[in-house]
Amino acid sequence: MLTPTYYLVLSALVFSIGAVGVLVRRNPLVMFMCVELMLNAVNLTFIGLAWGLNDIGGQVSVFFVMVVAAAEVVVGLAIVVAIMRRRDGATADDLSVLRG
Amino acid sequence: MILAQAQTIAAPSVDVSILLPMLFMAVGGLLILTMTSIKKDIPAWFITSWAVGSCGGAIISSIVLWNQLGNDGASSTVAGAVGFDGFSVFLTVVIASAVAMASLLAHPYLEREGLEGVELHVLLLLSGTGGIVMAFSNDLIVFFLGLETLSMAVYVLAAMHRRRIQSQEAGMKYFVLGAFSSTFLLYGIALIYGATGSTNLIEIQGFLANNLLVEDGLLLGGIALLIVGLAFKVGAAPFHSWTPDVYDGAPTPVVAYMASGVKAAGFAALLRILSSTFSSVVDDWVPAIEVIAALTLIIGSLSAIVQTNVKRMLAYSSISHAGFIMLGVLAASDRGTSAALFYLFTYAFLVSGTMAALTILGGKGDNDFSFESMQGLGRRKPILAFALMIFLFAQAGIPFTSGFVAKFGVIAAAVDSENYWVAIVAVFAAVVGAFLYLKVLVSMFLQEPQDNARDVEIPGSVGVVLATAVVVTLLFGIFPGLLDGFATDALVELTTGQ
Amino acid sequence: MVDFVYLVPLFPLLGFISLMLVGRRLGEPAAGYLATAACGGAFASTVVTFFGIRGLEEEERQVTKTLFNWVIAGDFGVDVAFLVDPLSVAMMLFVTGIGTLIHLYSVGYMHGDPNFSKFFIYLNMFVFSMLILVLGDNLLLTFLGWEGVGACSYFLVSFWFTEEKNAMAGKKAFVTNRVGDWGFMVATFLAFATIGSIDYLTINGTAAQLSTPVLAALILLLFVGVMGKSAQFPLYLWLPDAMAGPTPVSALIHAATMVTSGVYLLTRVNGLIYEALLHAQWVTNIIAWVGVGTAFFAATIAIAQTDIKKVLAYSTVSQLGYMVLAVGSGVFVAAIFHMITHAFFKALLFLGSGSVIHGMDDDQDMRRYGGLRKLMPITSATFIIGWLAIAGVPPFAGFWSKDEILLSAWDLGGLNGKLLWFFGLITALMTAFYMSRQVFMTFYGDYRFGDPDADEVDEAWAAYLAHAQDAKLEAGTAADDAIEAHTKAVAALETAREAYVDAQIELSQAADEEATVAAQKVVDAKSTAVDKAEAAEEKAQAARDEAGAVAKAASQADADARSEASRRVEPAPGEQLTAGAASEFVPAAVKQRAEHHPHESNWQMTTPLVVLAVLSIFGGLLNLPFTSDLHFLEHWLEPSIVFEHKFAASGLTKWILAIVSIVAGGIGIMGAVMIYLKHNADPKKIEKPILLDAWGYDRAVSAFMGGPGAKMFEGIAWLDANIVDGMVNGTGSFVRGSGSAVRRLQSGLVRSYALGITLGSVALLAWFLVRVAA
Amino acid sequence: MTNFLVAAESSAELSFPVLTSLIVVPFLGAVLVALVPKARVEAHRLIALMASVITGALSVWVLLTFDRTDGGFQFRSDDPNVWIESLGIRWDLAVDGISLFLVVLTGFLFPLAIIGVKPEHSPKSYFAWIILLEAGVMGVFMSLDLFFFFVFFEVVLVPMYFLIGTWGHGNRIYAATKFFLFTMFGSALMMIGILAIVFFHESATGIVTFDVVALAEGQNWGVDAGRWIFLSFVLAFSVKVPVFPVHTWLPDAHTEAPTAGSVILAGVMLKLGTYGFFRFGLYLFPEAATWFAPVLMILGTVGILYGAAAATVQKDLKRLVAYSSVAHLGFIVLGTFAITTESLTGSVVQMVNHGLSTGALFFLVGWMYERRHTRQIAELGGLQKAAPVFAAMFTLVMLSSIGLPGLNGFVGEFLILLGAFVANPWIASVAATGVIFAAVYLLWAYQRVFHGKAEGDNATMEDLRPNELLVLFPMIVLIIFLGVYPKPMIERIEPSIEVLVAHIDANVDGWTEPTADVLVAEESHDEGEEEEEEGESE
Repeated sequence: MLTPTYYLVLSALVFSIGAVGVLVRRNPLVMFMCVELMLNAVNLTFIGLAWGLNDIGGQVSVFFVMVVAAAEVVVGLAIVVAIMRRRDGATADDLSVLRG
Repeated sequence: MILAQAQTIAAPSVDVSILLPMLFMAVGGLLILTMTSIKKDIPAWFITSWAVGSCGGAIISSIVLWNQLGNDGASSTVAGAVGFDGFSVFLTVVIASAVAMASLLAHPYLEREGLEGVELHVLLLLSGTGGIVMAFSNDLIVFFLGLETLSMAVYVLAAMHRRRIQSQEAGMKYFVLGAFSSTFLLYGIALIYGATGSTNLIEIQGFLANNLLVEDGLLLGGIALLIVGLAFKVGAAPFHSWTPDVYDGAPTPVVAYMASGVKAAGFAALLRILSSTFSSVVDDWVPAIEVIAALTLIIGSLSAIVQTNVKRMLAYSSISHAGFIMLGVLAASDRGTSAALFYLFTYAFLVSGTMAALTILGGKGDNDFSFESMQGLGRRKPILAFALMIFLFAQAGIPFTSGFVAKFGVIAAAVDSENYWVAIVAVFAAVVGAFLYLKVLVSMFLQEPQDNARDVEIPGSVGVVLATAVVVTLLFGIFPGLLDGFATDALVELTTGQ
Repeated sequence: MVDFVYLVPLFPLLGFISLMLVGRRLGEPAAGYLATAACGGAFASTVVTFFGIRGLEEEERQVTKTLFNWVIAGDFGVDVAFLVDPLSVAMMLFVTGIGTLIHLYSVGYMHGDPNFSKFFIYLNMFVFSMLILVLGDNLLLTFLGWEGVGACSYFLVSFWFTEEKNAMAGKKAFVTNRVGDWGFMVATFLAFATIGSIDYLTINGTAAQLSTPVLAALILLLFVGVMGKSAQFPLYLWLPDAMAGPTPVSALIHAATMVTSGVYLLTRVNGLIYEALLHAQWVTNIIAWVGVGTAFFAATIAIAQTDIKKVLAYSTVSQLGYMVLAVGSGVFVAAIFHMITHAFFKALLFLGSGSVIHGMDDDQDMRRYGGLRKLMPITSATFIIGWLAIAGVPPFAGFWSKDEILLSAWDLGGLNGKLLWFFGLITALMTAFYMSRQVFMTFYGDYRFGDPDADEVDEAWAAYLAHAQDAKLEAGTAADDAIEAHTKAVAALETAREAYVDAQIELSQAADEEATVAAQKVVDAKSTAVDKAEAAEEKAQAARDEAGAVAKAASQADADARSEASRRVEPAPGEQLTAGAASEFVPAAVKQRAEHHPHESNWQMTTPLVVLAVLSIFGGLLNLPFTSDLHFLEHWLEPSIVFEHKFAASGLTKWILAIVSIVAGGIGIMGAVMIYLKHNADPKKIEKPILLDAWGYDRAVSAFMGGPGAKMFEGIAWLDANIVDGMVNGTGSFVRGSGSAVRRLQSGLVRSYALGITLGSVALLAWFLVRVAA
Repeated sequence: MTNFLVAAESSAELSFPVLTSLIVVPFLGAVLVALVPKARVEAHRLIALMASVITGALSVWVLLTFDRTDGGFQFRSDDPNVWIESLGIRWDLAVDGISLFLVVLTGFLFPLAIIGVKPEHSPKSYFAWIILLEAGVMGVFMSLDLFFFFVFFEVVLVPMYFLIGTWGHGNRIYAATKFFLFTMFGSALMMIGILAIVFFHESATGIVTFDVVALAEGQNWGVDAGRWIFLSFVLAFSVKVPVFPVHTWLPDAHTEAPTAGSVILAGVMLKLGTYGFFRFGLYLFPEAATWFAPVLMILGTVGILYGAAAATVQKDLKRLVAYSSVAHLGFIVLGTFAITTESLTGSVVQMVNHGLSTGALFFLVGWMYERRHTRQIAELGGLQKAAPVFAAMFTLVMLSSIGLPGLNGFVGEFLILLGAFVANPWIASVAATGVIFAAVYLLWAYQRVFHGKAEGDNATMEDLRPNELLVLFPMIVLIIFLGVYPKPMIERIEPSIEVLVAHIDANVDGWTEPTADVLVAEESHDEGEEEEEEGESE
């Protein structure tokens, strides 16, 4: 029988994969995608828990999260574009003028 | 159960008067954006005045609300999602003031840097709206929305200076890390939801008060992840690493807002969620916050002393300030909350004042923040130097400035709650911090000006910020009772009903 | 009339203040007379007070006069109050009396000094402090005077401060005394802590109730103070150096009054010492032995001194030792008796020496004196009286008092008493010897001030030999030059002759008349040249011979000088030192000295001498030993002294002891006569360098202070700058270093920041999971 | 919620808030100086002088109206103005016998410092800082509210920091920074200590108050906590005093400070620490203070000897005087923790006396530096010839510093050692050797500087000027007066000391004040003596 626990474990795994992705990838776009993955893992958690709790609130939350994720992508891409205009093919690691 | 709810679902009642401050900000921002897209040649002074006026509206409505609060007591609206209490109103004033001051600073800045346009002001207003939403939020999801509104505007603000690669790098870093940490925060919300069955703070508090959790793994994990997200927002160690880079790279007026407004909003959430809502599990989260506070204080102070760039140094010092405010959080008491509020209020003004001075001193290109450039300022620009001295004294916690009372208050709160060792770390961090500010003072007053020292002018709007900040800093430093009364009354009250 | 005691210190105080305000304007000599009058006023008031006390019943003769509360805190309270009793009055009498005389003397002595009035400011201040010391009814007020006189001594010793030596001596006096003052202060604390009061009447009254350790500690701590002030071994060091001050200062402060205040203090607390004599005799034995040891030790040193004042200084140390011996023997009357007579004759001797020094234009070296008896009749006559008094010749004052001390020592009984007596006796012998030596060297024999001393003779000889050698070398060079000149002249003659011969040949070969005439002219010219060359050669030869002779003579002279030098013999004892052949070469200073005109001093200086001489003759009358009725001093002091001392020795013993001491004095004088008057022996056999060097003790202490002592202080300063402060600066560096370390974590790479966030999250989760488990 | 206007109203009920005005007058003076344009050079000095003279006059008025029979706090408002309500912080000023003379000393020294020395440059900010400093110092001595005490204790660092840093010599920035950070470091923990006792008090009584009287009477903290908290106070005060081994800021600060700075630093600022030991050490923590007393007595004694030893080998005259302060302050610490009426009284007396004599010494050394541009002892010599009045003044002040009886320095030192001897004879005996060392280093320095032959510029050094004599004259008068007749001072101090000792006695179990044994002369002995006398006279 499926319990919320399975969903929780799955979403935790997905979340971790996303997190590792952010840490290991240098391409900003891929990093954004990983963040999206993490957000979706959270969505999965919400749904799983809402299901377990038999409560609609969690499921509603997911919609808010999806909107936020969309907005985030817009902002992120805008910044990437602004940077790409000034230097070509920048990876996350190239941005290290500011340090120390 | 779901069905039952669905059947009886009703539009929640909305008390618009309570939402007035955030409406002033949001609508003000959107209106001016619309206006400029219709009529291209709206003068810059009008835009700035509009932005400041919107903030003024928010502040005035807050004052009205405060009096209303005195008569009617705290309440909540929008189905309990928005909490109306002294706490939220007080922070609204802080955030709105921060936005207003940042706007005033931005006015000459944009002109000098050739970045004319309405965007910065609009984004500031929207970000401020998000902050106010956070302050008012009585629901984790509402809080999350406020946070994202606030953050996304700030990501863009940080990258606002088109001709400075540092600015874009700052925006990029802030965005990546901000989005990353938001996921943790959200995950935490989800877990708390799972543990308590609600995202509403009133219900969560009620749930925790009425139930003894046998299995509290979900709740504690949720709190842990929530702390990650919030600690990131306020720039607490070890989640602080974005702060120096972003403060360094972002346009100086924006830094003023980040250090005052964003920080205030972040602490609003910490105080409301941790100190109030989760006060029943203090034994679990207080040690964690203690360690975070101590680390923040230590890392902030230590890194700051080896900086050669004043702006970057102040970024680190703002980390250490976050550590101090944390003391108010971890006290998890009314005294702690009001001390933290006092701190946030006075800090908003003095950091804006400091950044106002840096806005002027940075020169065209927003680049020149070396200690050498400050040399002999006391002789070259005595008034500016005097104002900056007051702010630095306040940051150092010298008596008869607001900064001292603020530090005293949070440390008192920590001692009151018997968190002695963090308090000890804090006072030593204050000593190390004092050294930082002395370093700047030495440059300004005790060293001769360099030959090629730039001549600087104080634009009117910056002058207004400087003067306001000096007055606030000294007034509440010498007569702290004036503000203290408000801060003591501005407590979190998680109440249902109108 | 006892109330007149208030006037006693008031006079010098007023003198001090008015001189301070207008002294410079008064100038010389008015300022001096004003000061003298102030001191005289004090003396007159003292006399009135004396009669006042005398008028009282004996048991009422201890009167406390309170001026005001001084220091009152908690249980502690002391007043500025005077204890007027026979002891303090006796002391006051001779302090003000001798003080007045010395003030008068100083008017003459300080004549012409640019800081004339300042000198009298200090002098009056000294008298005031000394009177406070004497009058104080408690340890603290005495301490006020005690330190006050120390400060005045400091000012006066370094009065001529531009000389480094004088400044050093002043400082040494003050600092050494401070060591003693430590003892005084701690004794005061101890008295308060154990008795609850520090006034003398209470201390003496409760002495019997004190436990022995406290009693011993109290006495010995006070005695440490006494060692400083009364110049006892090992703290006597400052006194000989203090002679750097003007001579009246030496007479007043460093002979008659201040240095005796230690003995006075011990007499003031005689109740304590009496208890110690009864129950802890080891304590008084320590005092007695330090006293006699100092007396003996200083006497040995005095024998070899050449400075007239140094002799007197060591003599003072030695005599103070006697007084301390008397105290240690419990015979306070003897101590006070000797204190008074000593004040008379030692002040006289110092003032006399001052007169001599004045007459000798500030030369203090006795070896250059001699025969002054004829040139300074009053000075020498009075000085001789002083000498007889100190040498213990009856019936002069010193004999009686010294004899009483020796008797007291003997009277202690046992081996201890006899040893003390024996050392005292030997000291008396040495005293007679060195004082006679001084008198003979100064006033007898021939005038020596124009003669070179041994060093100067050596110098003269060295100069003489150098001169002869120079002359020889110079003459040799001249002779060589003459020989060379002659050789050249011979060669020139030769050349001239050859030229003449050539010219004649030329003439003989002349072809025609014209040529002949020309050749003839050449021949004539050459002939003249030959004549000239011949004359030159002759001259050169004569010069050569002459130079040769001179060189020979010079060489001879040098050889003679050397042989003279090698034949130089040490002059026989007493024989005049001369440079003999080298007399032309004695240093110019000697010739300058020879032009001195030693002269008698003016009346301001001689009057005190005469008065003191009279007192030195008749001072013994104060306490003649023959019958109890003649013990005037003893009876007078009875109310102040807790118990009456009765000599255990029989009358016969007393007579024998007296005769023995007369004999000892006689031997001492005779020895000096043999050596210094008759020149029957070489004084060098007695004046050993080690004695001149004061057994090297002073030097050793200085070496320690300048060496390891200074090193230690420097070590502490080093410690402070490097270790203690190093820790402070180290903390700073540590903080900065950690800052740099933390800073390195801020790599600028966004992914490393993300890693930080992740690690932080993991740590937080871990903590909360621990809480879950808990 | 209170506000400022309300506060002003309630203070109007008082006849005249003289203590408040002691702080406000110099503060307003500083503001006024800051407002006067830079060009009006003389005006700054005049305003500063006026403000400090008025303050001095007010302090003398306090002295004259002080009730000498009352050992409690005087001039205290019954209803102090509330400053921060949530923390119960009140503007609560008072003086008692312990603080009275420190207040007067402050009021006395500042005008002299302003008359005595002119700044080398930037007179405006100089005078503003210097009288601001006066306001701060006054605040420390009079605050009964721990918060305000701490506030003033900290705030005085700022003016002094600028005085040293801007008008100092040589290594001034290092010295100023070291002074600032060291002192701040020291007092950091005290802040926690203050808060801790306040909240201990709150949890016992439910009242949040920083009122030192209420806290001290309550003693609402455990023995262990009290000891720890006491240590935090001790650290703060030890740095300020300074007590060995946290004294190393002092030689640097003193040496580099401008003359007026040194005078005030030595004269009054070091007393902030020793005063703190009294009011916030002994009074607030009687149990802990008695428990730690032996350690602090030893530290005081070490300070005496160590300071003296270090002073002896200094080559810089000013540094030498600075180290002598370490030694002198060691006496005060010793006296404070001997905890006898005598030693405590002596300590207060010594605080004032040290302020006078070391203040005067720093004046003289400063003027010497002004004339000769060197403080190196080796470069000075024979100055007495050219400047006899200077030398005479120096001598007198030096003798006072050495502790010559009859001058002020002796009274305090004597009472301290006397009281300490009753408490612990061994420590006191060792400490008493300090009087030897004081003579060694000061006389040696004097000899090298003033005695001997004058060469070069030393032969032509200018003697004291009239304004300098004007400054020295009152100091000299006090030096002599307090040495000869200290009673007026002691009788005002002592009642408060007795109250303090009684307070300690009441609050520490098993502690009684060490007192001297009192013996009474036996009559029998005297009778015996009389009999003997009678026997003789017959």
